[in-house]
Amino acid sequence: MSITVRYFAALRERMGTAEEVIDAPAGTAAELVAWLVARDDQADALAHPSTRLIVNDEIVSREHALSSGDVIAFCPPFSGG
Amino acid sequence: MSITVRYFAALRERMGTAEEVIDAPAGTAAELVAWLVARDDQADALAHPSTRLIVNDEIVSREHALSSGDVIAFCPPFSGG
Amino acid sequence: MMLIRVQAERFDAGALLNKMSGADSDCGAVASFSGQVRGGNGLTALELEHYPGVTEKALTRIATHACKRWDLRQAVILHRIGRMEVGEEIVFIGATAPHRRAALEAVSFMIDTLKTQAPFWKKEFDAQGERWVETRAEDDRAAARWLQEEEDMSA
Amino acid sequence: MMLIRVQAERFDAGALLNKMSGADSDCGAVASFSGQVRGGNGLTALELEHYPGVTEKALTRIATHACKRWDLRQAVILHRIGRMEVGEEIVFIGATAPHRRAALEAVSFMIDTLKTQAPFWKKEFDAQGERWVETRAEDDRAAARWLQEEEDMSA
Repeated sequence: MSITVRYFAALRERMGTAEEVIDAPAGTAAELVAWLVARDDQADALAHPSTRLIVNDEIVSREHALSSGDVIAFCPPFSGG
Repeated sequence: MSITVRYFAALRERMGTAEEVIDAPAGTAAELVAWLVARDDQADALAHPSTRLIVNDEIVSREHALSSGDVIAFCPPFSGG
Repeated sequence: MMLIRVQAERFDAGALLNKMSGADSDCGAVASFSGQVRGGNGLTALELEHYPGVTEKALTRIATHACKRWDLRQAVILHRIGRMEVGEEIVFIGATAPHRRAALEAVSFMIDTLKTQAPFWKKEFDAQGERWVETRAEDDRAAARWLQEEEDMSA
Repeated sequence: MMLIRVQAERFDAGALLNKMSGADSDCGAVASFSGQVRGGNGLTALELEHYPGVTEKALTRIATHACKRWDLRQAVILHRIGRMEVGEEIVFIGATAPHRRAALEAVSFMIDTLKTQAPFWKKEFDAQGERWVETRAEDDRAAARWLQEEEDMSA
């Protein structure tokens, strides 16, 4: 299925891109992370517990089931204000 | 002894004056209040527990001993801000 | 830096805030509180009386206390006296600090303490006449809370 | 009334404060917090990244939450993005209310919650180079305190 993946801040720099559209197997957010890490070791930071997942603008858990067309963003801990 | 007495806000209006210099017998602030009430019934408000006493710019208790030349102020509860 | 002022003239809260913000680049946090004459229940004006000299001492004591308790760079207390119409400013409290918690708590502390420790008296005017404002029990509790916290900390 | 804005342009905190103060004569209390780039440890600039769209939603949720929890007339959250030099403003939080406690607590709540709930990221620049700012454990605790209080109230 087609998933748009976005990376922010330190994760954007680590992944070397702000956004990519990938064709990944159906599954949960955790399974997508495993798929990304298998593709590229650098992606291990996405698995870190402090990384927050936002799917279609809502914070979700790693058990969240993804659907084709979803936009998933990987976010380091927020540091605004 | 000579004491300057100041009245503020509602107490000023009740006593009909902002300041007077009186010749009162030596004693505590409480004794001065009794002397003022004996002189004029209106002064009973000075004896109310919510009335604060300031002598020479410092808040004092009713047991405070007055000296000639002191300035004593009778203050209703504060309501600034 | 402390700024304590009691004045009849109106003041510009925004200008005060900007002056505080610009004064010190070592300061990440600026907090402020301003109180103004609240309309809505038929109130037309306020009159503020105070005890000259004693008021300034009380405000200085409050700001000094705040500077001791929190790591502040600036503490500002400005209070008007005399007659004020609905919507006019009465009081401005401000604090700057390296960290936000200090600035926010110091501002709360200073306005709470001012209410019960500084010799100001408010008279309200409306169509029915005039009356002196009574202290609200809530204000006494707010001020007492800070003192209780200090006792707890030093216990 | 709620004002939520994310912008690259500088803003005038004092003008925002005065605009809030003037908007509603039914409001006795105006509280504000502003954060600015703190110098002093060799820091020369900040860069603020955010998640467009999601940030605005998060800030709206925070302000709406504050308006439900306290009796507010206005809630303002303004946050800058992009590059900022030392001394420049980063964020402005404001609240007006009939009573001071509501305005003061709502401002504290909004800045504490923003720190952990809005997708902003800060990068610091100094002579040594650049680095992403880590969340401080203290910030997590400050935000958690408000949620805990709500649970306690509803328990």
